[in-house]
Amino acid sequence: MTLRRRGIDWLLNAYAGLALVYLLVPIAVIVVFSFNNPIGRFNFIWQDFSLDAWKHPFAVQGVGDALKTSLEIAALSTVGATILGTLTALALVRYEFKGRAPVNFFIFIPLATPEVVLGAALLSQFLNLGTPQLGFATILIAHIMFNLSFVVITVRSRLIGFDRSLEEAAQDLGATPWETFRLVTLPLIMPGVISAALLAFALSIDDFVITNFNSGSTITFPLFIWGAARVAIPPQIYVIATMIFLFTVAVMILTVWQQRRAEKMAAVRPDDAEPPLGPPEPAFAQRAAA
Amino acid sequence: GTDEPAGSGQKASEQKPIAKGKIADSLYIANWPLYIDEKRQSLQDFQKKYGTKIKYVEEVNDNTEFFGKVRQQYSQGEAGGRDIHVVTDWMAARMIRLGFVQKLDHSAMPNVDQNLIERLKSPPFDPKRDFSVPWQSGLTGIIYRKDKVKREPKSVDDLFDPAYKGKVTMLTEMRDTVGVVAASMGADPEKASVDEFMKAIDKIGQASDSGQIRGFTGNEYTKDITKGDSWAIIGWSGDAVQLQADNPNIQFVLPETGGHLWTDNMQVPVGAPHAFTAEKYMDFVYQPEVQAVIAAYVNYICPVNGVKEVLAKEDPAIANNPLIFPDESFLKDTFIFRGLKPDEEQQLDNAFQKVIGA
Amino acid sequence: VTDLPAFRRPTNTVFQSYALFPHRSVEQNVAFGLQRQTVDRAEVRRRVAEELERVGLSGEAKRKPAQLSGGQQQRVALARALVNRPAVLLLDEPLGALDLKLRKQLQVELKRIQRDVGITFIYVTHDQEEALTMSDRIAVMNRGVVEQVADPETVYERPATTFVAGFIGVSNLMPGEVIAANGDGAQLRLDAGPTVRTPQSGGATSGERAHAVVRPEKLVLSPVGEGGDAGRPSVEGQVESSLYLGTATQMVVRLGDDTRMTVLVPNADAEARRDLPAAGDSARLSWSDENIHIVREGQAE
Amino acid sequence: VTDLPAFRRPTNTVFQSYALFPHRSVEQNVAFGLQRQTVDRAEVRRRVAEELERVGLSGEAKRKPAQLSGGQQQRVALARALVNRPAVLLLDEPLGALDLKLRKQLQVELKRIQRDVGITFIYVTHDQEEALTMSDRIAVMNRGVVEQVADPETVYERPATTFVAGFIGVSNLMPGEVIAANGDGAQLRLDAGPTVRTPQSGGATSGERAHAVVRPEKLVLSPVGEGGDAGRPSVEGQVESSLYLGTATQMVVRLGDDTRMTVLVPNADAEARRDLPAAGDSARLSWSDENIHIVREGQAE
Amino acid sequence: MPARLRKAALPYLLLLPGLGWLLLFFAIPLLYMAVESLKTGTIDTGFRLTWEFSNYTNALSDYSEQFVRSFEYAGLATAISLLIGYPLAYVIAFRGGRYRNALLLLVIVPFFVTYLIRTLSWETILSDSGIVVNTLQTVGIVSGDGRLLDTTVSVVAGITYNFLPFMILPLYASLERIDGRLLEAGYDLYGRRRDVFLRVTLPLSMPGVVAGVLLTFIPAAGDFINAELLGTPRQFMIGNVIQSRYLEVADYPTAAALSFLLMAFMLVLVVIWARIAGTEALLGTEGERR
Ligand SMILES: Nc1ncnc2c1ncn2[C@@H]1O[C@H](COP(=O)(O)OP(=O)(O)OP(=O)(O)O)[C@@H](O)[C@H]1O
Ligand SMILES: Nc1ncnc2c1ncn2[C@@H]1O[C@H](COP(=O)(O)OP(=O)(O)OP(=O)(O)O)[C@@H](O)[C@H]1O
Ligand SMILES: [Mg+2]
Ligand SMILES: [Mg+2]
Repeated sequence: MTLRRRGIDWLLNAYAGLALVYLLVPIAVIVVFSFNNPIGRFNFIWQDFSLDAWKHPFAVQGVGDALKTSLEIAALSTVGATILGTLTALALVRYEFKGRAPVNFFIFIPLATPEVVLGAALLSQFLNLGTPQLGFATILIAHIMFNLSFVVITVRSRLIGFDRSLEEAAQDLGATPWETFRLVTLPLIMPGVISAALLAFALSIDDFVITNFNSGSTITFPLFIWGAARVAIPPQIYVIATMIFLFTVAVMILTVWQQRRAEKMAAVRPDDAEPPLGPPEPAFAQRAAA
Repeated sequence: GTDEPAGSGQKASEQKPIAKGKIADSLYIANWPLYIDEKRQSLQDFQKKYGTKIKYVEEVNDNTEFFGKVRQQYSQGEAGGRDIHVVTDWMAARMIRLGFVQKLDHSAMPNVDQNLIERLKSPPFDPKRDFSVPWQSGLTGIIYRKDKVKREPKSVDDLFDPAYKGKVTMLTEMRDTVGVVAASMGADPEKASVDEFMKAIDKIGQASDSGQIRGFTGNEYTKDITKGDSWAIIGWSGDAVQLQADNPNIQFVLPETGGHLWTDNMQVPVGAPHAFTAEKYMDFVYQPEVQAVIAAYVNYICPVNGVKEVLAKEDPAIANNPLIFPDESFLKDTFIFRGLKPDEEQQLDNAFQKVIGA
Repeated sequence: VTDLPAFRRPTNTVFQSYALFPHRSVEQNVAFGLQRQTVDRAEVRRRVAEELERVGLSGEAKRKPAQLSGGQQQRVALARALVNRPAVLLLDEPLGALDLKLRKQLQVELKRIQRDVGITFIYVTHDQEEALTMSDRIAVMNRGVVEQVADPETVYERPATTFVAGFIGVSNLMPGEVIAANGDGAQLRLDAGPTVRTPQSGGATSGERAHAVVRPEKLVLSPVGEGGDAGRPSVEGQVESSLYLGTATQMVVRLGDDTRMTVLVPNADAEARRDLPAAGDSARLSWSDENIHIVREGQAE
Repeated sequence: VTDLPAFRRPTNTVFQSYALFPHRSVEQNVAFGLQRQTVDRAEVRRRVAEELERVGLSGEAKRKPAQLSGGQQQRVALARALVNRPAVLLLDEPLGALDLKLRKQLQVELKRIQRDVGITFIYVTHDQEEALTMSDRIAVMNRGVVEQVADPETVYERPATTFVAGFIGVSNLMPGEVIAANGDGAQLRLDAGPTVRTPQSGGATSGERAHAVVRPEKLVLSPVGEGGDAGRPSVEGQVESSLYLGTATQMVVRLGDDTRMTVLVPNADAEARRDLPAAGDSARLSWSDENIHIVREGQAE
Repeated sequence: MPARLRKAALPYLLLLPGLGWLLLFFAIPLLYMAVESLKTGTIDTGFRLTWEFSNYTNALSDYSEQFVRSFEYAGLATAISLLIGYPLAYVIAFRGGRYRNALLLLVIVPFFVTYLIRTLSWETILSDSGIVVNTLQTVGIVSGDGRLLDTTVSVVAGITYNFLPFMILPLYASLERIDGRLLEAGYDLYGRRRDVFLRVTLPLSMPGVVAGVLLTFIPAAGDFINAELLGTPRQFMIGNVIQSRYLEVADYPTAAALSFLLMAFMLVLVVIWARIAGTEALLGTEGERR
């Protein structure tokens, strides 16, 4: 009996292990090939180990600018989307008002809309208006647009578990509504807001489809890769990818750590704790339930 | 200092050539990826000489894709800041037809008149090269892996050999693929009828459905052939030359029935802020010693006379490569795809797009 | 007051759930109120320290609420409210969330602190014993309506309504009809049989229905037959159950008209307990006039 | 038993937190156990209905737990366990989460049901009164060690250890030294002064330190001076505080050696209360021999 | 009084920026696209609005194949993700112990490598001469001249890989919330592990499943990158058609019509799914609220 159980446990763990491997192999490949020393242009057959690519990651013309553009857009769109989204979430969770349900649904639609459609639609608008000229601005607009819903939903899930009596208490102690928000509400939903921001940043810096529609002559990192992929991906790109990867992992570990601390203190039920990049799970559950 | 942009939509004939002006301090060139030497020597030299900072953007991945991107602006007389774009013959033709590009002033481009090779002086779509100047030309033919195929493919028909099932790719550029296939079916793409092209498309379609053709590609075919995922394909001469350098097993052959000779042309879009400077740059790269650097890297057919001589000293291998400096005899096996009327183009495009599944 | 925004009112509240700010340390929690009213730094620090001293949490000043026990959290909530020296302090079931032993202990402490700071506490609770032991005056509310306001003893000994009688302590309500009522008392014919006299009329007028209330500990249980001292009013009934409470034994006696009466017999000495009637025996309940009280039907919610 | 997997054990548990399945209706919750033991459908339905009947939730059978009140949820948890007719039913603070009034009411119900089904209940609680009123036998645990197992009366009247004395009810522990001990009792010289005799020696040997325990309700309070009946042992002290509990008045008296003694004076009649000593007065506490009990130091945890 | 008024207006003020943004750059663009979808004309002559509703019927008939394929692949990928993701999420949630967050991090890791690059990395892994194919060939699962790249297998594998985290995270979130005492109770009531899993754990994790399926299926069905890089026209999905119609052939009306059709299908599916799974999800969440 117990023997059989141990057998099952073992199988389960092994299976899970394999699943993890499946998730990690491609990344290993990328890291490995960033050290490759390819003959000619093509970097998908292992030749031999070399640090050249690491020594001059930005040797490839244009990749530096592309990356810079991507980072700028990611940063700006993250800030924009996070602010707008948090405000929206506050309104949705905190207030009973006419048309809340429809708004909730409206917020959800972009999530159920394929990226191609989002990009295409936005392009048709820009084309018809002719302005603004496709480029940095239009990409930024697009990114804030598709990040908004994600932010709203992530923050909302956090707000829902929020203990209102804390705000009553603050007011009882003489805090004005604004003070209440600044000193009590905001600090407590911060982990949610941070999760949202991280999610937004990740989505933005990674987006190809929507950007491709609205980029005009501006080239972001993914667009650059797309172009290069038609010819040859130099190892430098794998190097940069690896660097981005390592950087984000570091950030993640930090946030996970600080969120753990936050969760410990937070008045919200601990089961509201979400992985920092946690998906808008509750919202979807709610929508699915509606 | 910017030049007066010509009004858009004007009939090409009535257009006035670009007025003389002074050299601007910036220039925006839209070109294909990896279509210039890695150091971008010509750009730096140009800057040294004229103090013009050149914004060189590799934003053209595909003629139609690029056209879709810029159409709206161009039709409103906006160039989106571009001073030069590089597109293939038929797209260049469309740009001219739509009045999206400015008439060039040859008096400002002595080197072009002097060094442009004969075969390219008067293409059907722009007989006097009033609206386009070749950047590079190329041949569409068969690229294959010596070590994989059982015998050297001579004609396009060999690509339909069941032995190569799933190891054949063709190009998403309709004129390249349909052209060579139609030629292999006895048509002459210089003047073939739409029906003859449609027949070719049908043949390709069947091969695609049967799985004989692995897929249709843009530049990315170079990957597959190098990896050995494909064995015998329709591809471009320039790539073949470069690939050969890395892997001697890769060979290019011009089909007996004829390969496609195409050209990517520089044009100055209407509304280009620095049209005159653009002309200056075009002229600049038509100096053999400037062109040599580019040719040595991209390995397509070099449209500039005198480069061969320049390279003969430094790099005889390239100088003697018929794929880069073909003699007339070599070029007789080639055809230039005929200009299509809009409705014909629409019909063939749609048919072809269906076949390649997009 | 009610139409002032919360943050302007001269009152403070200790919330049912404490509502401590989880992201602020104990002292930051306590300081919150003062910081809102432009009190200078040093002053704030002084008063916070003093308040923590009072509730005996000086040691935990730097901790976060989550690191405190329930009782400690409660004290922080108290300190946070007290430090503002409000005119009135409202405590909404402040001990509701704590377990019995801790509750008892904090009750004592709360009383001490209240005497200490001399602020009026309004203390909301469901626990009758808490109400009786903690307060100077009790207001018993039923569905948002105040049914009686008085000192604990009055509320207990002379409940104004049947609800109050039932809510505070166990009530023995004997229904009956008023046959005579005047300034110095009333006469009530119980459905259970005997007619009883009560010290006050409680505003009852003869003829109307009313209840007689006697507290369980005021009832004396004696075997039937031996008349007891005939002077005392009494009723007879049958013992239904007997429950050992430690300090006392609680017996339920069913009267003729099926009213259940609860009797609390102190476990003063053992043999006294031994010869208590067992379940099933019939017994006599007697009381002294002064301990019976009349409650009018109408008032019964 | 412990090394059987949970699902083989002949016991069932009512969890502190009920642990009802939120996604299953009340009846599905109750049916869960039976369905696991391949009982046929009709049978399951019958027994579930019967059990819900017993706990008075037939009406709510189709509801989801979240739609029930705390008390109802508790009853579902009970039914879910009972329906399996386990040899033993373990209840872990089953009423801990409920408020006072509801708790009292469910205590009665639990007793009824237990008698009704006749299954052994093992009832974990922190509430001493609950323990006393509910159980036939009480096991008092301290840090995982059983300190006394006995019927409620014994546990209360004759606690085995100071912990038990303190845990169940208020304890009056008077320290002293055993001067004589034998089969029929012991003599203890209290630090407070007098020497007292106790009915049992509780295994104490002369010379050792020990405590004398008297329950608050067993103490009789009388003004100093008038000797009271000299026969009874007594100590003197000063009244420290007086707390009105309704059914009784609780007074704390400090003895010479600073031991605090709690006295519970039943509020039998009003004037008796009136002439109780006030805080500050000195008073005499007396008791009858049989009500004093000796607890040895050693046993004090 | 003005204060009251302000209070009433507040939620709308909070909503204004976010909602405005979505209206401006999501809703209105859809209108433009709607108009676009009813035009006729060619890229040269330009397009005129002629209320050409046949655009839709044509688009549907011409590209039914790609539509079907899209939902086929997306469905497959979703199902596989569920099969891979559930056990993994389960193990992390119930066996993860101290390492939970670390393991979770590993799950999210792929997010940190640019979408395009990790897809290209699969191209390397699955190439005809790669290890995977060779081993499968020697084992005989793949015929000697057979291949994985440029086949349905590679495309579905790519889609599955790219969206797997979207499945795992919500699953984990809902599993991790399950109150351990409920399982205890299950065992106490004679439940075997199988019973407890099927009757308690699984139902309680439904919200996660619902959310996961949505989060995976929606982007999968709209994706075209995987088909583009890991497949050939014979694997092309509707996304490929839309983007090439838009960006390459510049056949805006058809592209717009296709976009709307896709979006419509998507919303219908989502709503249906919500109806099916809704109740379950609702109860699951209800449970946690206690
Ligand atoms: N003035 C009111 N208007 C509308 N609803 C009210 C009002 N007062 C109370 N309620 C409703 O009654 C419920 C209970 O209110 P409240 O918490 O004040 O009861 P309570 O007496 O404090 O209960 P407890 O004594 O258990 O704390 C609240 O959830 C609220 O929805
Ligand atoms: N056998 C054990 N081994 C390790 N830790 C234990 C053990 N028993 C209890 N604990 C720890 O002690 C804590 C309290 O355990 P438990 O809940 O059994 O106490 P309890 O007596 O039930 O408390 P309460 O009476 O308040 O319910 C648990 O959180 C657990 O961490
Ligand atoms: Mg309340
Ligand atoms: Mg416990």
